Amino acid sequence: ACSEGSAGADGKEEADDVIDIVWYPNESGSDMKSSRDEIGKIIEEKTDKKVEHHLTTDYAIAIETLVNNNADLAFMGAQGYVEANQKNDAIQPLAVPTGPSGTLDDAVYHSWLAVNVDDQENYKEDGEYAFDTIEDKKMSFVSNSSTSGFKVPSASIIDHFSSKEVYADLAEEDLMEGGELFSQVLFGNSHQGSAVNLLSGNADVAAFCDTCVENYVEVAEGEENKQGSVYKVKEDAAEPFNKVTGSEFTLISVTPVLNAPFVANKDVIGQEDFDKLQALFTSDEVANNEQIFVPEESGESGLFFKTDKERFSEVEDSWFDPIRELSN
Amino acid sequence: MEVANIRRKRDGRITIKAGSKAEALMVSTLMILAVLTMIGFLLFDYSGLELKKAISETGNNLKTMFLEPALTHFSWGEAIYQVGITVGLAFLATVLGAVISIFLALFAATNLSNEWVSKVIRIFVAVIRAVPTVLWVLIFAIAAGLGSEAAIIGMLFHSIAYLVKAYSEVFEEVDEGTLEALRATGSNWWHIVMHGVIPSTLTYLMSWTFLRFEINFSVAVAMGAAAGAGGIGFELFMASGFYFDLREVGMITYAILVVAIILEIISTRLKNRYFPSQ
Amino acid sequence: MNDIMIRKRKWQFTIFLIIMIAATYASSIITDFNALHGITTFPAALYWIFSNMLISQETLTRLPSILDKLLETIFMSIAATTTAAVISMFLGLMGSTTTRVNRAFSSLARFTASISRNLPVVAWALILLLSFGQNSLTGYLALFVGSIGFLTRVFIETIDEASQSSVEALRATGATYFQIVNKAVIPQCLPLLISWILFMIETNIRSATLVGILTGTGIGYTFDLYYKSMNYNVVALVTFSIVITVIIIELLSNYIRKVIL
Amino acid sequence: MSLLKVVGLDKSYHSNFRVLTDINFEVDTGEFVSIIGPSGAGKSTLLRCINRMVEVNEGKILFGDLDVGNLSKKALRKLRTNIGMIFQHYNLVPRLTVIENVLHGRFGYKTTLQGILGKFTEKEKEHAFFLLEKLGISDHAYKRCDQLSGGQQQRVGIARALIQEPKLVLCDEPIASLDPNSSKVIMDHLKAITSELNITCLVNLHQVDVAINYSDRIIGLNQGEIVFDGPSQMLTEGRINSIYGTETRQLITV
Amino acid sequence: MSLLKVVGLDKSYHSNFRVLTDINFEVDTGEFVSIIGPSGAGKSTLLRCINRMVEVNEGKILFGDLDVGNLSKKALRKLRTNIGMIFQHYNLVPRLTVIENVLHGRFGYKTTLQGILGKFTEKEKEHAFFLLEKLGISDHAYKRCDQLSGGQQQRVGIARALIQEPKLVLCDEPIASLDPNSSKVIMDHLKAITSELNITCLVNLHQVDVAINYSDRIIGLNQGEIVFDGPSQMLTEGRINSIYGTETRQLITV
Ligand SMILES: Nc1ncnc2c1ncn2[C@@H]1O[C@H](COP(=O)(O)OP(=O)(O)OP(=O)(O)O)[C@@H](O)[C@H]1O
Ligand SMILES: Nc1ncnc2c1ncn2[C@@H]1O[C@H](COP(=O)(O)OP(=O)(O)OP(=O)(O)O)[C@@H](O)[C@H]1O
Ligand SMILES: [Mg+2]
Ligand SMILES: [Mg+2]
Repeated sequence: ACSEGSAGADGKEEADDVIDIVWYPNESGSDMKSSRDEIGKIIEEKTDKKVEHHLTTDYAIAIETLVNNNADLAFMGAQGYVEANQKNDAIQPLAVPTGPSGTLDDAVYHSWLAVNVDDQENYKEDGEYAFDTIEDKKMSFVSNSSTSGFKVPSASIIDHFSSKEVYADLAEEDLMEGGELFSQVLFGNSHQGSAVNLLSGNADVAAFCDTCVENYVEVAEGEENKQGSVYKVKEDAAEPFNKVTGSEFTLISVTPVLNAPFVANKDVIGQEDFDKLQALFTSDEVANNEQIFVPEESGESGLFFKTDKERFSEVEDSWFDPIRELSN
Repeated sequence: MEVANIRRKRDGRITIKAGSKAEALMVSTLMILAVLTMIGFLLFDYSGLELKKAISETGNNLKTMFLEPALTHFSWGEAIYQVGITVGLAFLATVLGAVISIFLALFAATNLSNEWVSKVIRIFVAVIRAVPTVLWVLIFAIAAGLGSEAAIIGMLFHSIAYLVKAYSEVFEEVDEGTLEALRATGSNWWHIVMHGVIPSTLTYLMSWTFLRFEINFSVAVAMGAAAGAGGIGFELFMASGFYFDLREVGMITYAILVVAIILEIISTRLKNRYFPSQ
Repeated sequence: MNDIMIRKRKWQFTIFLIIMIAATYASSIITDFNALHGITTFPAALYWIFSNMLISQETLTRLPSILDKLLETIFMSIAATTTAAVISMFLGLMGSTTTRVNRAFSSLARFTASISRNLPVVAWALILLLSFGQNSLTGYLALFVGSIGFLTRVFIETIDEASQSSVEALRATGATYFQIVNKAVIPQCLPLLISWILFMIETNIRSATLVGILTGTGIGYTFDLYYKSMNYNVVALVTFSIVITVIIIELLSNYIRKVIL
Repeated sequence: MSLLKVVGLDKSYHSNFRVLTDINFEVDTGEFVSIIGPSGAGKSTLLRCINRMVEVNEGKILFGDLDVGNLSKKALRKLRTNIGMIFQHYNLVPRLTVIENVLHGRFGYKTTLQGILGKFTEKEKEHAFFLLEKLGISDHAYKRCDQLSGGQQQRVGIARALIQEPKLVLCDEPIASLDPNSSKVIMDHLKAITSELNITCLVNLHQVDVAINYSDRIIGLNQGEIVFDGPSQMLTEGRINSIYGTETRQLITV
Repeated sequence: MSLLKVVGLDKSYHSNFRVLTDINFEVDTGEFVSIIGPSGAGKSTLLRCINRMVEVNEGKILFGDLDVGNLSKKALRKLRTNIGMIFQHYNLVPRLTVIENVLHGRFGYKTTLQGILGKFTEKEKEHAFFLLEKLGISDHAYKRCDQLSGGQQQRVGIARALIQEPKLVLCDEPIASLDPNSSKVIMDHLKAITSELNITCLVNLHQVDVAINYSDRIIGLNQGEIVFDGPSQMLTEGRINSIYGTETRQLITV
């Protein structure tokens, strides 16, 4: 890092030959350790620098560390990237995992709004699922720094309601503090937590994402990721779903969300290493690395799964514009 | 014999209370607190609460936690290492905090220092203490990067704020006569502090320091994780927030409890051995 | 022989110092702590504070909801403290050597206090959050448990210190246990007990931030929300309001302390 | 019949060290008896045995016709109301008023509930004032006890003992923390109790001269044994030496 | 030339109440002077003025040829090393050993750094032991001060004052908290200081008889004014009454 001497305030000397990677809590679990270590290893091989992993439980600290030139790389949600980039434009996306097609076209996952199967009729108007019905319900989000668990669903909710006079100046803050629109707002602090809030009856409506709960649920009715589909918790689901096995929920809204990118602080890492790493990430070698893209049928856990042609792809900053627009 | 000085209530019965301001204030403080507590319970937002279910569920959870503890996501060796990190964070924050606080407290104690210096330090310390620790940690994580520096400096701020208050109160209780006697021998300020104030307060200073160490240990559980310095708190966070593994939470809680109790025993031993009160 | 003693004391002190230095060194190694690096970051930290933690006109619009949560926190802290104080009073009487009924109860009281003090608040918050959900009662309970631990400990010490001699005198007049407690122990300890209760309320408001973050209640929750969305202007406002509240309460309790002690 | 009879009393706190050995004496109603002896001789322990503040190991203590060692909890409370106690450090509740402290002496006559509520009859209160008046401190009745001088506090202690309407008063070094002036006042009051109210006084003292001056009879204790028991005139210099051991007290020449 | 000269001294703590008024006296080297007077007369205040522990309002205090009121901070420390002080409650640092407490008397001769490190020369240590030996407490040299009896602690206080090698020793009620036995020992030591070492002693006392017995000269204070100053033989019963006011002290009849 710091190879161009432009690194900010701290003047950490040994930073030159250390690459600091920051991981979010979602990716900090011990089951992701082999993937993290593998990524570290290939970066070390490529750049001849030492890699240090930093695991944190705090989103704000993760982002600020990168923004304030105290880290080189991070893997963060699209929303996190947009915020980081806004604070410091030296922060640029390095690569994004693609969808099964191997291109950016399906480099998305899905943000769901779900309700319990038994209540699903209550959320229909004229036979269609409608946002109007969630007024005054108990809502569960993931956390207010989550892209798919808060930013995306709240943006669509606000978009819908602000056309009405009473809610004309509804803002994100109003959603997170509860009050006005919902009778109560809960935060599950993880996608699993938000889902369990719904299934255990603490909330009427919950937001969470598809990939985050795919280990625990299966389609019971309808198609994957379609409004109106019903999912069922697997009988052998691990905690925290073990108390709600067999419960079913219906999706009343499905919104695609851009995949999370690896991002780099160019000021810290330097253009040279940035290019090196970008080449490394997007190479076939990485795409075929089974520690990083774990074959789905292997049953192992890891950061990314390979079902078809998944790989890392280069990406322009403008690719994230749809998310950026949500924040305004 | 009719006795003078008897005070009677309006109904002619004899009062036995002094009716002092202190007494009235104590009673009214307690009354006000009681009333505020009741208002509090009325105002609380109980949404989503089913008390009966909640209590039985808490019971169940406690049972799972404490009666069926198990480690699933990491090993015992790892756990001990992580606890070690947490203890280390707490220890450094306490030791550094204690050293800095001693000096600040000397200047904050009204009997050893100038009134204004003392006031300034006190206000400064009160403000620092009111700012949440996690904010200090964030600020230093931003400035120093993720790692133990952020966690320790973040905790350091509160340790200093707490210890300066405690130490300076201890210093203020030093017998004025002892200070006077030393002054009368022609000793200067530093002599008095080093040979009069510190030796006669050492036990109390130690008690407060050890108490802070215990507090820092539990703060380090949360802050080590947030600052990316690791420690058992990170595992606890993952176990509770991501894996929802109550058994593991139970095991980690046991580990923390055991360490906390060992620390308490060690500190009592150390105190009795090196700084006996008799 | 005396010379040996003084040398032994010096020796012990040297050993103590060596242990402390060794422990400091070991801690630095295991936590990977670099003091120099830490110190050099102070200017950057200050710079960040003054460039980010600004209360702007716009953030003031958030004040009503902040004050609302602040009030909730204050009530939560007071309720947790007073109810904990009632329990701790019993535990304290049981635990103190002066007033204990028997040894077994005394150990039990001390043990209860020690457990509730040492159980990590993170673990408590989790258990409570799981079953009580996200509401004031959860935050209240989390504070309550911690308060019991601390208050019982200081109550035991206060009762131990204050009352030995007059308890003996009342025992000699033929007074019963409850008469003694009520007329000798409580009147003597009350000012100190109140002083500790006030201190605990202060502490609880301060720790309500952490507890709030963990249980999603009160001002801590608000803090966490804005902090997570990195809206530092509002964070500054929240912090400022906590600072003001705590200082007001501290001044108030200092006044009460001064009058009653 | 004597008021108090101590027979073959043995007492040890730890099994290996005996504090009192084979103590025998009788005290009659209205007597003023001083107990003297060096520090650690067991004077305080002896007083504490009499109202069973500590348990006796061997021997009997008879108060009137009651065997102190065999009383039920309730009877023991009853006994204690009959025996007042006055302490070296007064042992008052410092934050309460003088009058409240005096009234504490009535607890032995109350049920638990009455005691907790602090219900005292008007008669009791008047009696308390009467005693304060007699002891010359009724001016301070509504002051907090910690605002009084040592001598005044000790008089509150005496009033607390007297309001119990005791038959016997035990005093453990009542003047040890007082200046000469206050000491005289207190000793005069104690003397008056025995002569006017016919209450028996058993007083631990360090000041031999005071003991000789005030008491009818002196008991000398040394290492837990009675080494002298007789009228105060009979306490010669030689006997004093045998009580305090051979190192004669080098009193300051006043 | 006299060692100490007090001229027209006035002192008040609060503007509305004068504690000392127009005090004038001289003391020569080797004199043993007692100051007596009722509580609140200003005895302690007078001593504190002499080594400027409190500031004087009016008048002059001359120690040798130094004007105490006009000294710089450094010169004041120097002055204080020349004046030892002994207190009623000994004022030792309780957790330190006897020998450490004695050596505190040498701080006036040390630089800050030497003092902080607690560096004392062998000679100083030997001197300290010599003094303890003379005062008969060298056995306890390594004990902590809070384990000593009052009389022993007071002797440590005297040793601390003597190791300063003072020309003048100020004693504020040195025997008020001691039993008669220890009191005698302490007064004998103070007397020995003046006669053997030719050090001047100025002693506040409550016990008139002790003052008469030990001192060459007595100063009587009442309400901040000197009402008697003369050789101790001249202190008649009538003069004692004029010092203490008309309520004659009702000393206990010993
Ligand atoms: N509660 C106790 N537990 C153990 N030993 C005790 C206790 N109380 C007193 N002793 C011991 O019993 C012995 C006699 O003590 P006691 O207090 O009766 O002496 P005393 O004659 O009153 O002495 P003093 O004149 O110093 O008050 C002493 O050796 C003392 O250490
Ligand atoms: N630090 C102080 N501030 C204000 N007033 C004081 C102070 N010290 C003493 N006084 C007042 O000065 C007067 C004289 O006090 P001082 O202590 O000199 O009397 P004393 O003769 O030593 O009495 P005692 O025999 O009780 O020691 C008293 O009225 C006292 O209240
Ligand atoms: Mg005794
Ligand atoms: Mg005085």
